[in-house]
Amino acid sequence: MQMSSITVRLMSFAALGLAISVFQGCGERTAETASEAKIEDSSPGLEIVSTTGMIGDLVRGVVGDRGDVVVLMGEGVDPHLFSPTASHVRRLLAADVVFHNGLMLEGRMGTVLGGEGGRIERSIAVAETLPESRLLHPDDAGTHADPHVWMDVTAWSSTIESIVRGLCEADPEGCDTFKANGRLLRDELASLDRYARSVVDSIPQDRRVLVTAHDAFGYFGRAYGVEVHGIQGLSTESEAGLADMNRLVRMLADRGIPAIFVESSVSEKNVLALVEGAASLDHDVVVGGELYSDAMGAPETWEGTYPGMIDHNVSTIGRALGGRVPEGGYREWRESNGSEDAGDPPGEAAG
Amino acid sequence: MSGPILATGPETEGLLRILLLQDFNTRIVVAGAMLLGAVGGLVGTFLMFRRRALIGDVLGHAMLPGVAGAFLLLQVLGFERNLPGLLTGGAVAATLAGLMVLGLRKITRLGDDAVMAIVLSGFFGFGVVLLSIVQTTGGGGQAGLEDFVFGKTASMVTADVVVIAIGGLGVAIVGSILFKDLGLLCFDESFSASIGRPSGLLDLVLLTMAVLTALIGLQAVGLVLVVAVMVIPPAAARFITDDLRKTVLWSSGIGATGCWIGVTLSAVAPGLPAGAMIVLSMAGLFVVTLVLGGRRGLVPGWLLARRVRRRVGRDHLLRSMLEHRELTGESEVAVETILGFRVWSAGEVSASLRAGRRVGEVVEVEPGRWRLSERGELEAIALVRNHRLWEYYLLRHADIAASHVDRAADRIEHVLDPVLVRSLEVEVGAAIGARAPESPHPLGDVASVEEPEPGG
Amino acid sequence: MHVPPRHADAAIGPEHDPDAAVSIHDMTVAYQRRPVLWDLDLDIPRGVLAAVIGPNGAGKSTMIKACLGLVPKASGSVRLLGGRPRAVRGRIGYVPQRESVDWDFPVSALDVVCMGMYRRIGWFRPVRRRHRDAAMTALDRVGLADFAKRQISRLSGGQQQRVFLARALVQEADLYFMDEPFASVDAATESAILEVLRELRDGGRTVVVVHHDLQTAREYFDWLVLLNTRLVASGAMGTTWTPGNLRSTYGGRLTLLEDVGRAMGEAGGGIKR
Amino acid sequence: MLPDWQWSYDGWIVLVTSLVAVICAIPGSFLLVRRQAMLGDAISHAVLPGIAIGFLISGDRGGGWMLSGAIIAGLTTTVLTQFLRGIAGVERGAALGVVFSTLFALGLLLIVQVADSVELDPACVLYGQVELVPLDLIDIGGIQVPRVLPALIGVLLATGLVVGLVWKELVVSSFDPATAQGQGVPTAIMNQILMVLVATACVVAFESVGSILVIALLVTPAAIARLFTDRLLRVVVISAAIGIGFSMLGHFAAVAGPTLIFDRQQAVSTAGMTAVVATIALGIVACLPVIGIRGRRQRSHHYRT
Repeated sequence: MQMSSITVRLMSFAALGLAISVFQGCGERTAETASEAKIEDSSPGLEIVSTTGMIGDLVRGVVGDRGDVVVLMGEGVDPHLFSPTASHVRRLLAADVVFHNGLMLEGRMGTVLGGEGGRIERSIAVAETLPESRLLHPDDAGTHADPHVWMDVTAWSSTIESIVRGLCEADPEGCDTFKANGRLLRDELASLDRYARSVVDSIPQDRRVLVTAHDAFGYFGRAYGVEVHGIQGLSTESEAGLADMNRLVRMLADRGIPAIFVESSVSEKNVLALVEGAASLDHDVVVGGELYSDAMGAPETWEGTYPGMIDHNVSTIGRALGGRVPEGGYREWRESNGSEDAGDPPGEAAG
Repeated sequence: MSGPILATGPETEGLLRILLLQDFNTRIVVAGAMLLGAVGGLVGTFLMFRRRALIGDVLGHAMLPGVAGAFLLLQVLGFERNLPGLLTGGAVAATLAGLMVLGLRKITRLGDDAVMAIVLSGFFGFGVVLLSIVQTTGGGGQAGLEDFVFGKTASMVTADVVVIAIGGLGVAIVGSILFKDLGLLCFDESFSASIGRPSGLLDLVLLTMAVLTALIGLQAVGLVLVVAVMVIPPAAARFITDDLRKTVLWSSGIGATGCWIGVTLSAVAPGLPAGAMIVLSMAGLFVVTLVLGGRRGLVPGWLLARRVRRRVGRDHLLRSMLEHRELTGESEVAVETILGFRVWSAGEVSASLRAGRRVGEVVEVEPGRWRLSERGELEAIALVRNHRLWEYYLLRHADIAASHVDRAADRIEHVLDPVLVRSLEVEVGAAIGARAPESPHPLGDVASVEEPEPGG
Repeated sequence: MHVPPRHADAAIGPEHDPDAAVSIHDMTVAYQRRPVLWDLDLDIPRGVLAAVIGPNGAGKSTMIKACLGLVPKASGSVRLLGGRPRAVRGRIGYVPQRESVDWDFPVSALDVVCMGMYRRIGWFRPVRRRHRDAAMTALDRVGLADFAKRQISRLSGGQQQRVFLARALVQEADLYFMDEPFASVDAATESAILEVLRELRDGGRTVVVVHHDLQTAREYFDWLVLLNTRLVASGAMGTTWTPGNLRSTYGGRLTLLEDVGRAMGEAGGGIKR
Repeated sequence: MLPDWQWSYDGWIVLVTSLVAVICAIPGSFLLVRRQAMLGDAISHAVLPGIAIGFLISGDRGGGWMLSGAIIAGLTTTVLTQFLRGIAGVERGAALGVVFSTLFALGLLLIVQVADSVELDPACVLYGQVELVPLDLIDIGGIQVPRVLPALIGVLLATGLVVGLVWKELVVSSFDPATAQGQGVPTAIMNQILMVLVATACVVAFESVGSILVIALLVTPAAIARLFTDRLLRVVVISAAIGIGFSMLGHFAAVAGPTLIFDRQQAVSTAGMTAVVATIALGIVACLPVIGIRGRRQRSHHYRT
């Protein structure tokens, strides 16, 4: 099962020349893998560090074989709660370029990486390079944008530009390669974006409601036209009120919403409480599946990549809410109709 | 997201809905939280009397290494993350921490607080170490592991309530079976040991009860709420009663009530997290008992002090005026003269005079001149008589901690046999209502055979 | 029985005797709602060694604490050395009951004694050699010179009491209040303490001691305050130490005590023992 | 054995944790002998409303408002606890528990009300991370030093100065308040001075290196020192020294431990490891008399005649 999924992934990324780096990057022992790669790799290569897996995936795609990418947060780590150890910081210090999300996603580490007195030579907060208009400001909190930008594939794809720029500064010789890789990657993500749209469009209009454990799907909702309800707020200390729970339960029943979702990084209990509550109103809600919100899936699986994560989320949501989703998800969809319109990514205008 | 706190028009219907528990989730949360509040109040009372009120905090923090360790173990053994496994790990770690507290307490001279702080920091630190391993060994299920064991109050499910009910019942049964033994341990450890009660074993039982409470509580409502539920109700109950049994009952009651109020408030308007509202409600009840509590409350204490002050002032006034009349034969007396009778301030005197006028015991004949009313005179005579009888009684007949008698409030007839009172009267020579005793004030001299040196 | 009348109110009035070391007028002190001291009126002259004697619960410690302003008074006033207690605080020495401090506190006997000189040393200034020398002298006077460096929990109860006494000595106060200094101490400590108290008295200072032992009171002290919730008698030992006064203080028949206790309980008086 | 040791990185970490150890030794020793050891942990929870209000005032996650808010919240904890103990006679631990859990709940409520859509919790905005300290530098006189260094040195100097000046008054107020008052020492004010020191030291240290390290270095070194000496001044000095030792050992164990034990080149949390080292050390010291090795002083000195 795992073998076949790797094979499929290798196939789908072969055209982009990413296969080897992705495979290595997802390795469990990131440091060791990196040193092994150095031995294999004859060229000096860039030492690149990214904080989250979502960024790391993009960077790998852009850098190709001109450098090694180490992802600090491994896979499945909640970036809000990640606390770097001395080894992580040593890697940051040794890196030629550091990519991080910014917008306070990485907490303290983000402050240090973005700070003025930082010892990191070149660090780029990819999400912060997006124009203000692309960012989501929940409430009217003003300066504080929602950091979960990767949920909007188009917006996320726009960050590739800053990655290319950063890599070009660090390695001017490879700049052409990076630009070419970046274009290919954007095409790929554009196709992923179209898949997501087609899946959401296939969901009946009145069912396009996404109820999840916490408020991480704001960008997803805005990008694909889905109404989003998080049971608890963004902050890890945050907690739902009973009134909020009761309101959500009644909404589920009143609007006949068939499924709600658990998240990999948040306890599933508040979702189960909603299911029980809805059942008491004679409305059967099922748990539509587990979504990846702040962290990608297990390493060396399809869900452990950015496209795989989005595919998993979109397909899970689509299936549970009654949309049309191909058996094999994005990969099957892409086989059939993905490649022909790859030249016209919708994100171009905004980037 | 966060709505306004204030309820608007249609919410009134909502309040009724909440009070009548019409929503399933409200029912579940109310039931679970109230059970937990009652159990926490029970266990917390013993912990407080054992001076280990904060052990819940220690146990809660100590669960972290257990949870992280269990996660790593499950991963190595190839299992998925599962709640029972993690909780078992947490329970084991918390028990170890509790044992370490008891052990360090036994073999060092460090205080309970120091031992708890040390164990807490060590275990929590170890948890952080394990987490930093977890976050680098990867695995999809690790995210939010710290919070995973910490439930959120508003998202309680039926299974939680069942767990709380079973666990709580266990704790309550153990608590009531060993009630007197635990009470004795808390009250007087050495006596408890001297009659063969194994202190170590009882401490262990108490620890187990605390671990169990922390476990079911953490799962359902989170760390800080568990600490609060084990600390605030007993502290509040202490203001109400001095009796251990009543303290336990009050504490459980306050715990349950606080939880109910908190849950209800949380259901009234959006954006009010249930756990925080419960803690704040219990804190509110705590403040109420702190201010109004019967035994040690601030206001009763203050009122009591004021009442005693006033009564002492009234006694002094009536007695002084009576004595003045006895000495001089004049029934009217000027305020200045009253002031000279004893050490009191003009404010105290005029306050006492005003209070006396209000109840008709003294009459202001003209500005600045007062006399006793008929009723005041009777009161004064009765007062003096009562004082004297009491004092005489204590002097002659009782080696009693006399501080337990309040000669002004406790009418001697209410307490003593009429025959005895009669004989006392004969001895003192004061007949009821006949006349004032000769010298009401220096009552100490009643029994002095020899005149003490007039001071200085 | 004839009771000699004494019109104390008229005689004393609101004025305090400025020459008395302790002058208490009309003092009533209440814990909760029960007054534990009733209308106390007494003077203790300067330069005496005074004992405050009475049964348990008679309010002896309360009297001292109220004099020092440590517990609030319901009525009455106190003058110490002719001044308000707060104003003359620096001239008052207080030896609390041994249980009132944490003996596990990491200080040595010498440190504790030095605490008696902090007022003299003043703010922001360290304890100097001459202060330590004075403290050593005081420790020597109570026979503890060899134990100066010992942590206080490693002293016996009697020795701890003597440390407190040494601290009182270095205070060089004019008036001392001591709460049960003879409680559960060994014979050696008792005579050592007594000797120091007498030296203080001979030096013109006034010492007021809460004492519980009737057998030694007469021999040790030269002034007597008999207390049982209300003042029974106060005066020079020779004239005050009478069977009548003692009986008045300690009451007569114990059986009646139980009667009253039971009766008060039934009447809702809430006697607690 | 330590392939990765870099003085420009690990050196700063050890220096800063050592500094925190010394800062913690002074108030920590007083907390220990005053039997208020749980205060550090309580303050770490109780700062939440301070942070929320600081955010509400400034609308900004960084900067002084949150720090001031946290210090005020910490101070509120100590003041309210003393009020409950003093005026209302609530048991020490219970009073602390009531206050800090209430403040924490208040903080939760405030966060949900004012800032639910913002990542705002102590882990992100208040608590520093010792591993990150050497990454955040400022230039002082041409030398690049960690940003937290000046603040920590300032707190150390201030704490040392205040405690040095009123040492004897603090000691007598802690030991015997009645005598202190008789000696003209205002015990209430001395207590408040001590509590201001504790709250400031805790919050500044939280901000620099995180809460676990502070909670561990506040009490455990002082407790070990207390087992070896009977003099308060020595408790302070020894606990500072022990704390520095733990800082070094803790970071070394965090970096090299996994390599030595598991042959795994991945460091673990320095703060967590320091706390573990400290508690293990205390456990060993506590067990010395039990297994027959006697410390300089024995435990049971209470003998009565």
